[in-house]
Amino acid sequence: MKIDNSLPLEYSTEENRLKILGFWIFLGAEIALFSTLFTVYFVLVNGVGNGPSPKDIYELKMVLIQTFLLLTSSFTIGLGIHAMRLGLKKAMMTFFIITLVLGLGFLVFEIEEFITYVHEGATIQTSGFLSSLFTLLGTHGLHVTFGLFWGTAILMQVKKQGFTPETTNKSFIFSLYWHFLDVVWIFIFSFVYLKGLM
Amino acid sequence: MKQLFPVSHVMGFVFSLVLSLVALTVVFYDMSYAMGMTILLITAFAQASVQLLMFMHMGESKDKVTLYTNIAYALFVGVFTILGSLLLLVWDI
Amino acid sequence: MKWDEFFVFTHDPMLFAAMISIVLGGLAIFVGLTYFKKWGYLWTEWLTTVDHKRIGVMYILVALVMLFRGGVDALLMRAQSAVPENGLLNAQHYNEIFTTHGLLMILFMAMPFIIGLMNVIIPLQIGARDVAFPRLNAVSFWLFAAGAALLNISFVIGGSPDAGWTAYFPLASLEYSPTVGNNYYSLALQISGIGTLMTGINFIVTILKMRAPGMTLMKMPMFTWSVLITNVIIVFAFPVLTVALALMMLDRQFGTQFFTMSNGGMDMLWANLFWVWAHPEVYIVILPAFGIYSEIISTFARKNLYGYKSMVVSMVAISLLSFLVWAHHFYTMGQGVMANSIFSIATMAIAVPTGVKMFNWLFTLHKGKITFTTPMLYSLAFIPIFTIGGVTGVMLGMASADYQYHNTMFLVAHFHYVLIPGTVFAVIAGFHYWYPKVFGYQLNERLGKLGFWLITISFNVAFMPLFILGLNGMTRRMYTYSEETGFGPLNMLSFVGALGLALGFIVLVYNIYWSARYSPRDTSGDPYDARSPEWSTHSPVPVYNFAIVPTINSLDAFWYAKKNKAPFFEGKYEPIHMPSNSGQPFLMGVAFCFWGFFMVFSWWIPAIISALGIFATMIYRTFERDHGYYISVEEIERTENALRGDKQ
Amino acid sequence: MKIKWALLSLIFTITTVLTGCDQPLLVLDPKGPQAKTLSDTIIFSMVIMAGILLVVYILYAYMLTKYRASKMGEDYEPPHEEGSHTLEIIWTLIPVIIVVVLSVVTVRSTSDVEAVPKGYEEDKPLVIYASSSNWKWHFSYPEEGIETVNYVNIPTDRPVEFRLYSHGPISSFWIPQLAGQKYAMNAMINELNLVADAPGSYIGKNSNFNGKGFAHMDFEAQAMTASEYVQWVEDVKETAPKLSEKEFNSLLEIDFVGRKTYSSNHLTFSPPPVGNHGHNPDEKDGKDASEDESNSHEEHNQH
Ligand code: HEA
Ligand code: HEA
Ligand code: CUA
Ligand SMILES: [Cu+2]
Repeated sequence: MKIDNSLPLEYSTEENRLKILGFWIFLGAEIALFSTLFTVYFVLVNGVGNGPSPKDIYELKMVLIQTFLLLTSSFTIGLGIHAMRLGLKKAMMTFFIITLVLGLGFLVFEIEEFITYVHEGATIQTSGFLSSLFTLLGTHGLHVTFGLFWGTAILMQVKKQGFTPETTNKSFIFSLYWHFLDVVWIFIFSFVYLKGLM
Repeated sequence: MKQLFPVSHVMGFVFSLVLSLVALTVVFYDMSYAMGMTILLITAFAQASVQLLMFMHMGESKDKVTLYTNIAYALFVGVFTILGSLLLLVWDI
Repeated sequence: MKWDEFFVFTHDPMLFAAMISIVLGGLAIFVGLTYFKKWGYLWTEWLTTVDHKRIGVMYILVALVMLFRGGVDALLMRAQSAVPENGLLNAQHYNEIFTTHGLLMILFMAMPFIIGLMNVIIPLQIGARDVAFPRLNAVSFWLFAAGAALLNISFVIGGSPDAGWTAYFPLASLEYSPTVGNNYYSLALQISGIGTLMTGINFIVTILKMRAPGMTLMKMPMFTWSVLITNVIIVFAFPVLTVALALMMLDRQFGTQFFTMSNGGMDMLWANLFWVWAHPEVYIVILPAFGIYSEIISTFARKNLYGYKSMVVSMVAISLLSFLVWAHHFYTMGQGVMANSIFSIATMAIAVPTGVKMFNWLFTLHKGKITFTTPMLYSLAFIPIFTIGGVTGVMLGMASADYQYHNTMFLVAHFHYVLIPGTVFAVIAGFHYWYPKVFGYQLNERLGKLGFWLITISFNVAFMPLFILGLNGMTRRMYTYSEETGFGPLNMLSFVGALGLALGFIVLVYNIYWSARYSPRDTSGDPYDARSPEWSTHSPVPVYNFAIVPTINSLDAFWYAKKNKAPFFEGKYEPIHMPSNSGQPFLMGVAFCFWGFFMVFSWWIPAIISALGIFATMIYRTFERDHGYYISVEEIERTENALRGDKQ
Repeated sequence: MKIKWALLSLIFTITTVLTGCDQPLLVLDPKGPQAKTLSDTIIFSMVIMAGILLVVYILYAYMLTKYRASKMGEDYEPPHEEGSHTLEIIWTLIPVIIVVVLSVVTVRSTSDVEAVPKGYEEDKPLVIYASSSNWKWHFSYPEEGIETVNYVNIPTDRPVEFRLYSHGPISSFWIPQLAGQKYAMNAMINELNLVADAPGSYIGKNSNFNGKGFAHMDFEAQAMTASEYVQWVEDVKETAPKLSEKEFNSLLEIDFVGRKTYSSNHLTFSPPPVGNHGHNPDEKDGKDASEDESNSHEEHNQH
């Protein structure tokens, strides 16, 4: 396997470069996926039936906490990759752990929010609006959940194998994934919650 | 310690926090629907660009043209799907 | 659930026969494999393979089987409507049959056939040793196979989907379609769709990053271009299907309100999402066909492709436009004149880039030296027949007029006129054309031509009458009609055509058998004196494709190398890195198939266990360290000499 | 090739003989201004398409007869041809012009058939609610206060406004000789305007697949002179039974019925959906949905 030392480790082999490009294209598909979910939400947001409307259930405080957690985690994983490029394994792992913890925190608050909704009688079965809301948020939440497992698996490998073309490549791709989840959240934050409360 | 926190990343983070705060104004100030949507669109796309360009290093590799094309195509499809669906199903024109 | 709901065949002799033949067929394969001790061979050479050529062959094999399955469906439908008030099929059967016919033909025949051809050919055409992600490629195939298996099982266990391949809500909702049929729809399509999405990513990266040195984008063969653009459409269209199917599953099995008639749901949203995906889908199956025709026409006209650049530009234009026209499938849903007009104009605009391609093909023939081989015959027949399909498409594209064509046989005629001379002719042409590359001998020409004439003539006999029936007010999806409608004679004519088509396809199958036994081996690797790089290597192609990667300095470089008697391969052998085989993709496919099956019946515990199985294969993959293997220089020399030794 | 042409012309003659002799095709035999507009549009587009096909076929025949290998000689070697800008411009521009023409025709004819037919704008339209349920059509005449099942009578030379909806899956209301089709759906009303020029009995059907009984879901549209129509309405009012809610519900339940006539209609106890496109009557326009939301907000605060 040819290793190009002029590039960061995660780009250093041809295979790694293929994987990074491939993942970006996957993210393009993810944009299409979330756009569709947003389409569904925008079309159904007025379809409240006999259930509550957005204004009845959205709570700004919860949303702000979630937003802050996710934004920060996106920042820390960026720092993690930066540390990785400096070859600082311990710093990198610390940042990754912080990221995952923040992600977990986000998830806890999101689940909390879902539970509140359900208690208020707003379930995924209540109305077109709520079905689309839960599906949009749920898909994002599942992505975060998946990310937690994936990130943990990568951390285990970094810990054991150190920085190799493979582990750095996986970590970098994971960081792309995580940043992307933040991008999606920004749109949820703006066009679901803020627009809904506007 | 300092090398762990590169200025660009810190700036990016601060910037995204600020943009979030700006977006928040639509909730707290009374404004027209058009105005609110404009603010949200600008802040959301600005934040997304911060993530893509600054944190995700979109422009750093030799494939950057591919990456930009990819994202542009995705946005094209996404935007037209959303607008077209609203035109067909919701807007009464 | 009662047993006779589960095994639907118990109260139907025809399905019972189908069930028996499936069981017997399975048994025969099992016994055969055991008797000839081929289990090991099957496992190591096929089930675990990551070789793009073999994966391609498996795709094509499944696609052929599905062509016959879907074709038998078609024959049954045509037989049923051949005479008024026919009692061959009842309404429920007819509904299940046209639904599965549409699904199988488009998603499990046309698309996989194309994906199969592109698997076999693309790496060869760009001078690569494999695709970018060989392992992922195998996963794609096994997910597709899992989806195909699931949809076919529905025929005998639980009942097939019966709400049309479009599955419009509320008809496809639990209330109006209470069997598990549409659960199969959502899950089978979901699983194979994920596979297709991964294929899309894989081939984009392959084509963008793995081309032989010197092959810039504008020096790529046209088939490669068409596949690149097709995969771009796949990547952006399939996520829409993923979402739509997920919502369908949620509505049917989890009580959500997306498409319901109360509580704020919206039935039209399904139609909208479905076509946002399904319109690009029809271009997914036609663009590679355009690529195949480009290759074949230029080969057998012995001329370079006319207007190469405009061919590329027009395909890019089609790919963008394909995302802007979906509403032409429901002009009659009641949106305003404005919305209909916008979509109408966008729809008709596609005629322009398609026309550019038409005229470029015609001018490729100009001053050429045309030989009428079987693949060329199909490609030539494509031009006049597809144009009929295309211009009738433009007629449908006119919103006002479509109020009269919509849901009629006129529409059915349109889409068979584009799908069959467009896609089916192309894959058959490609099949004949590239057959020697894969198997080392050509298909028999006489049988090939016989099949061609049967198919082409019968096709027109079968579908031309439908245009007229449509204008006479015959709607689609009617299992029967009365005498006084006067639809009888033309339907009978169409049935005769369908029989002719069947005959044509039987000749094709016979040709495969005949040629396997009697065809002489092609030792040159380049039987047609063709132009693109896949013809520069041996037939059949060695695992590593090219012993030495060629350097490309122009479009049709191989052709010019031959003409100028210049060497095409320069350099010396070096060890070649290859990916190793793996059983993980196959096991993943099996796990997905079980998961889908249990989900269909809402058996949650087994479904969760299968889902854990899927995750187990994924976790195994993350921790796996597999660096592939090297083929040594000596071994390359040995293989090359053996392959060349054949050449007397 | 010859075989193919022979065959094509054979098909052509067979089909014209089979269909041409007794009756013109339904869609091309309009009996009202809307269907006439559509039929004209269709014939116009067919002529254009025939022209395009002709061009393609002539070029095709030329290439295939002139440049076959058997005619070109053993050692003829085709030249390299890059492409030609002039030709490319021609075969881009001409189709563009054709598409523009077709677009103009489309937009015009679409707005025509979506509106009340020309010349009838001043007349008071006859409103008929046509709703589908499991393979039946219910026709309710709100002003006359009567209802029919599986047949509809309309006066000639008077605009009729059908208001379409469905009690179940999407169906499509189509009387080919009077107007193009339109969907009938559950939560909204679609409007279809038509006028019948000539008295007569026209085939009407559901053209959108909606389950098992779909093939049998047709009805008769009978156009009669104004006086006959008035007479018929009077007769119905006098002789037909009333439609009770119970009877209506049982009608909805069964798969098929024959013709029925009632001297009252179901709109009184089972009102049609209110919304237009966008489904929610009070929030028709997505753009100011937020204002609407703030209105409805108060009501929702109760829980
Ligand atoms: C391979 C598949 C394929 C292809 C290539 C096409 C191509 C086209 N299709 Fe078709 N279509 C289908 C598959 C396909 N279609 C299917 C499966 C359905 C029905 C699904 C269902 O309901 O079940 C359908 C349905 C369908 C409808 C919906 C009708 C309805 O439901 O009422 C419409 C309406 O606009 C339409 C239009 C077109 C147009 C404008 C093109 C154009 O792309 C055609 C362009 C080509 C040409 C025009 C010919 C060559 C050009 C020239 C020679 C240049 C000069 C020409 C002009 C200026 C006109 N198609
Ligand atoms: C690529 C796509 C594709 C292809 C190739 C075909 C091929 C054919 N189709 Fe189909 N069709 C669709 C896509 C396709 N179709 C779709 C999308 C629909 C809409 C579905 C819906 O409404 O939901 C449809 C609907 C459809 C209908 C409409 C039903 C209705 O609305 O009432 C009809 C009716 O005649 C029909 C007929 C045919 C026929 C006769 C063929 C023939 O060309 C088939 C030729 C093939 C054979 C005849 C097989 C030959 C093999 C044998 C005979 C087996 C011999 C066995 C051995 C040797 C082992 N198709
Ligand atoms: Cu259903 Cu509009
Ligand atoms: Cu389409």
